[in-house]
Amino acid sequence: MITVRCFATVREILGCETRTLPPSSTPQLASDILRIVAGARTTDLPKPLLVAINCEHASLTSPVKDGDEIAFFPPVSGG
Amino acid sequence: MITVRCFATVREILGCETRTLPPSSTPQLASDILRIVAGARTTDLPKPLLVAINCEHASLTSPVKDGDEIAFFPPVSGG
Amino acid sequence: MIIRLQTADFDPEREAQALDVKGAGARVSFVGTVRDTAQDRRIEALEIEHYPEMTRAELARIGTAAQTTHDLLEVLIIHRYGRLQSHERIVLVTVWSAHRAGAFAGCQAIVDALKTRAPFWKKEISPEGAVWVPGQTPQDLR
Amino acid sequence: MIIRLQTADFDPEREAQALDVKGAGARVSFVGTVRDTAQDRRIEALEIEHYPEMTRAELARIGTAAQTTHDLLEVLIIHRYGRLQSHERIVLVTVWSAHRAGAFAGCQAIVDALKTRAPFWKKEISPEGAVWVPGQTPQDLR
Repeated sequence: MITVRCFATVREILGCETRTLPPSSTPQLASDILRIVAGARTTDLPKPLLVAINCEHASLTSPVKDGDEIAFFPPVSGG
Repeated sequence: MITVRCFATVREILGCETRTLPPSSTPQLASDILRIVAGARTTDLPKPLLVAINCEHASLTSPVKDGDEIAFFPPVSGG
Repeated sequence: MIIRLQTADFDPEREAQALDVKGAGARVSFVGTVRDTAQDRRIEALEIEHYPEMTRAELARIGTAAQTTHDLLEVLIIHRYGRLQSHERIVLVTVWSAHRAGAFAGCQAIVDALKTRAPFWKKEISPEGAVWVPGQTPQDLR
Repeated sequence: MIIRLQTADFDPEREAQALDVKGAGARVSFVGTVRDTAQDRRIEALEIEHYPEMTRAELARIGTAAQTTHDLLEVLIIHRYGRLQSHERIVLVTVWSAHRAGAFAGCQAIVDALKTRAPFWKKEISPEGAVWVPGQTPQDLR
């Protein structure tokens, strides 16, 4: 199982906060997960789109494996 | 009248906090005032010796005139 | 190191006093507050969203890195989330060090990293509507 | 700009709150405290002497310069003198700015200038006796 979480504008555009996906039998990258959850709406998402895997900053080319939590969100504005 | 003030180690070495001197008829520099108040003990004073005239940092070559307040003190250690 | 994420306000001095840091000669604090204007729009409030588990992990990484690099004796980070009115405090970063140079550099390093790496997002609420504040991307991912 | 020279302790947060600074998004504070050791000697207390009229004038010049250079909205400087025990607060410098970069740079500039230009002298009291703390000379007079 892979958990997908979306924040801020990504959450608003995809209309979804948390989603779980079955593990894949073939190796997957963050970009593959994005294709599954965003589909055609990928082009509506903020650029750059930030990715985190297991609560660490990652990128769209980072590998994702069973049990991982992957998150998509826009650039951050804390502080 | 010229007011001379000494602080910290300068005060301790010269044994004097405040002193007044009559105005001079000839132009005077801070170093002239120092010679009057410290005399032979000038060599015992901290180096560098700092000088302020009318509450502004100055140097031993700054001119001093009637009505001025001149101060001698060691390097500072505030904060 | 103390890291707290909360909706409630905090008293910067009381929080600092609660940590009795031995050997510290210098303490530097940063307090960020909600401004009342942004690009000439009047800001009524800020809505702060975050990714709690990652925020906590990222702030711990940021704090630990600064502690090592700048020889900090202690680090305190408090960040609020939820809806905040203008002039309210958002964030507190306080660091302790033996000397001032490390304290200033360490506090600034944490605040800078927090603003580019910690997963917070702000929406500004003004009479004209709500607008997401443009964000920042971590240096190593640009 | 508020400048205070006093023997009494101060509450950094209360002092900052008393100034209601409009438009400030960032506030940076420096608090200097008496350390408990120096060169392996145990410090019991510090005796701080100063030149009151010049201290006030010099801090005003330092604060005004930083305010202009770093776009500060407000500056607060409190410095104690007299006898202070170890761990007691000595000095507070708090600055307000619209943004964090100016606030950090401005606060650090004031603290640095204060340490090299303001006429304060410290004597460390330890069980072995009293020792004057080596001082600093202003940059332009070296």
